[in-house]
Amino acid sequence: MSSNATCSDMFTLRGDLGAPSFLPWIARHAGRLGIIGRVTAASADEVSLLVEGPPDLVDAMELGVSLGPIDVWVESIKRERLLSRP
Amino acid sequence: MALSRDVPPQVVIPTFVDGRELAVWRSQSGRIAAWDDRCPHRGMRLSHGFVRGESLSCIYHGWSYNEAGLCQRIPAHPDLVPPEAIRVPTVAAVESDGIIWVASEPASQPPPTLTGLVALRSLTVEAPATAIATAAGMPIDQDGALRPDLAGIACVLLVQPIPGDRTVLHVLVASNASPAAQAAVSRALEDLRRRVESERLAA
Amino acid sequence: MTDTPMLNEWYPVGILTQLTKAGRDTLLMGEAINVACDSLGAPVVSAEDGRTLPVRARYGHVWTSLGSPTKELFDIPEADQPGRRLVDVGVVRVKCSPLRAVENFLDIAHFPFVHTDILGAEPHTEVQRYEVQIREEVDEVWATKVKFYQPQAAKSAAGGITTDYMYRVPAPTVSILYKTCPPRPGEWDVITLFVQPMAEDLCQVWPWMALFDDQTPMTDLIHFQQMIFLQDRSILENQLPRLLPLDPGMEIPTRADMTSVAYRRWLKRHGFTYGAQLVAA
Amino acid sequence: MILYDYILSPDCYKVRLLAALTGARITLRPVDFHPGGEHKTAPFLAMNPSGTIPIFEDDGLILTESSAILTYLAAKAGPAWLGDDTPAMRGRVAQWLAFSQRLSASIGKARVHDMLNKPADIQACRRAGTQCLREIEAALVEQRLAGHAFLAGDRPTIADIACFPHSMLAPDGGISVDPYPSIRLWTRSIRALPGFIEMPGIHRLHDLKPEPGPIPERV
Repeated sequence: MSSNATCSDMFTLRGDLGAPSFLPWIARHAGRLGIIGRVTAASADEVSLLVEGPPDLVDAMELGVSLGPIDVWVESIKRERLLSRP
Repeated sequence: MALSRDVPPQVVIPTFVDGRELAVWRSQSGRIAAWDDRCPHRGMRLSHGFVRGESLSCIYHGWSYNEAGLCQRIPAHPDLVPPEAIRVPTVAAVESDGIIWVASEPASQPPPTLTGLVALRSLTVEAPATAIATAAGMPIDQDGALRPDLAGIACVLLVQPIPGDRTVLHVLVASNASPAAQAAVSRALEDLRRRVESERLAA
Repeated sequence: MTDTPMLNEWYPVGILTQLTKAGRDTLLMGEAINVACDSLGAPVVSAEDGRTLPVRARYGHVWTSLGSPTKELFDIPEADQPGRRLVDVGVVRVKCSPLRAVENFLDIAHFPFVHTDILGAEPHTEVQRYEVQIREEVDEVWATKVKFYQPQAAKSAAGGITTDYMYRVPAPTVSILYKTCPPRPGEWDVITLFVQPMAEDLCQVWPWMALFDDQTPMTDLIHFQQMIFLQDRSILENQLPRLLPLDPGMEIPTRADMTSVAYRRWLKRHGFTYGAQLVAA
Repeated sequence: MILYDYILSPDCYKVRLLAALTGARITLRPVDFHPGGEHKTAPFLAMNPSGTIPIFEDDGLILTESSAILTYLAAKAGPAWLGDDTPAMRGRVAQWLAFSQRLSASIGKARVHDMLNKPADIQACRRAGTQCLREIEAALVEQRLAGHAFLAGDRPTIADIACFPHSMLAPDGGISVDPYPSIRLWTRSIRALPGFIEMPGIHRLHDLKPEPGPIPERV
């Protein structure tokens, strides 16, 4: 794996996601990882999230989001690779 | 908050500024840095870490950070170049006249000048600064210092309050004091501490 | 804080072979209890207010609960497998959250730095991708296909080897490690961490093992495991915050922390929050 | 030379450490101190009626006090560790060997209380332990003024080995070592000695090893 590799993944989160804390939390966590994490659609039980960055950090984003803030329960995350740059 | 001589290259120490826990360390080339004493990965105290070259590494998983606090290496993911976003919050640290000073807020003025003095030792007293000032029979001056004569030598005691109603005294003595005179000051400090602490126990 | 889901769980509170009639006073989730045996040697656990608590005698230890357990004590089938040596490692008290003690046990990335030249060594620090799941049918956290380079996996090993691990969390303060078993390819050595929560930030750890090893004297086995655990103790007592954060907003978990994150998710789902911190701080 | 040894005992570790530093070959016999209490069983009491470890055996000689074992082992395997033979040095080394008993009785006791649930007056142990650390710190300040990095002089001796383990393990018994900058530098000097070995709770200095490069060849 080259150190400059990046990828763009679409995360589809399902669960109990309606708490207002969640979307700012996502933005903050992406910021802490230095990657792009843009919410493209959000409802109380589904959030779509475009994540772009080095693959290891995209993995880290998935892990962080799977736990999330205490008033949110993420039941599942579906990941779809949109783009992969070596 | 510490004597330069007590933080030689590759040493990291824990301390406090305004109640905030800090790790202060010196790189191999001699640079001083002061950070939050907590690894952003899983919260381990960085003051338990180790210094290699110009980086401080956490003892738990070896995440290492350069002198600006930016993460350089995550050993579990050796191929990953850590983003600049992964960093340890830092505070300003400067060194002058053998003393390391830190400021959690941007300092409004430079540290006081302490020329003609040499750093002797730091010691922790289980009492607030006011109790020490009372025992020394003088107020703390605008530099945050007590200036008593101990064992017949003019001394400067820089006062660092730390949590738990404790105080660290960073002690300087006249630079022409002989090693024997400095040892006598060190013993006089032990005596001062005993007096302050026993008065507190009695009260 | 009363934490009903965790009150109803089983906890280790003593070694079966070391019970006395006078008993030993200890703490379980802040409540004073006494762990003793009756005239026939059967374990008896009583609370301060005089009530007798449910007990189980299993895996070398006495297990009890302050509440009404809805589940039987978890199963370790290997415990009854012929040929295994069962090792009571002894108790170690740690000033940390009981949940942090379990989480640390699930972590391999610290081996090169905390268990240097034993369980890991630089430059072999990479954590390969592994699999983590919550097994719904048994309601347990499992991490499988975990591999890590070990410099001294066995006394006979001349050089390092890559060791296979599996981790299992069957109860909020219990972790079971399955590890490649050098004398018996195809079998797994079982090394457990049974944790007694005394307070939210204080626990007692009772490691226990079921090994295929006819060679090593029992005391060496005990010392090895005590050595490993005591290398971890200074880490556990110096993590901030003291309680285990269930919101990772002040941490940066990476793929190497998958088991930790799965464990925290599982705790969150069940409301197992004794020793946990609910918000990021 | 046989050492009846417990991996978590600082007093046993002193002997292992000196053996490692001097290159002496000793045979370790692990004792099930905890949880088994083997040191209190008849065969061990026959060797050491006081029921403590370490026990050291060499050619019919049995020694049971760690300071005595250090003295014997140094005399046999590394006389430089006894210090030079001036009366002052001999006195200083003996002083710290005796002092180390106070560390065992305070910090050592606090540690087994907090770690292994052994009974103790924990507040009294912690107070006495803090007092011991303050005395070591003050002594090291004066040693530094004389240009010496070690307790008894300008080179390490068994005085350092006798006082080093408990000084590092004090946090195990709830006694902070943060307030002692001279102790910090002194323990670093010991950990940097060639041949140094660690014990649980005393980590090696990872900073002595350079940052590793990539793994040369991957299998």
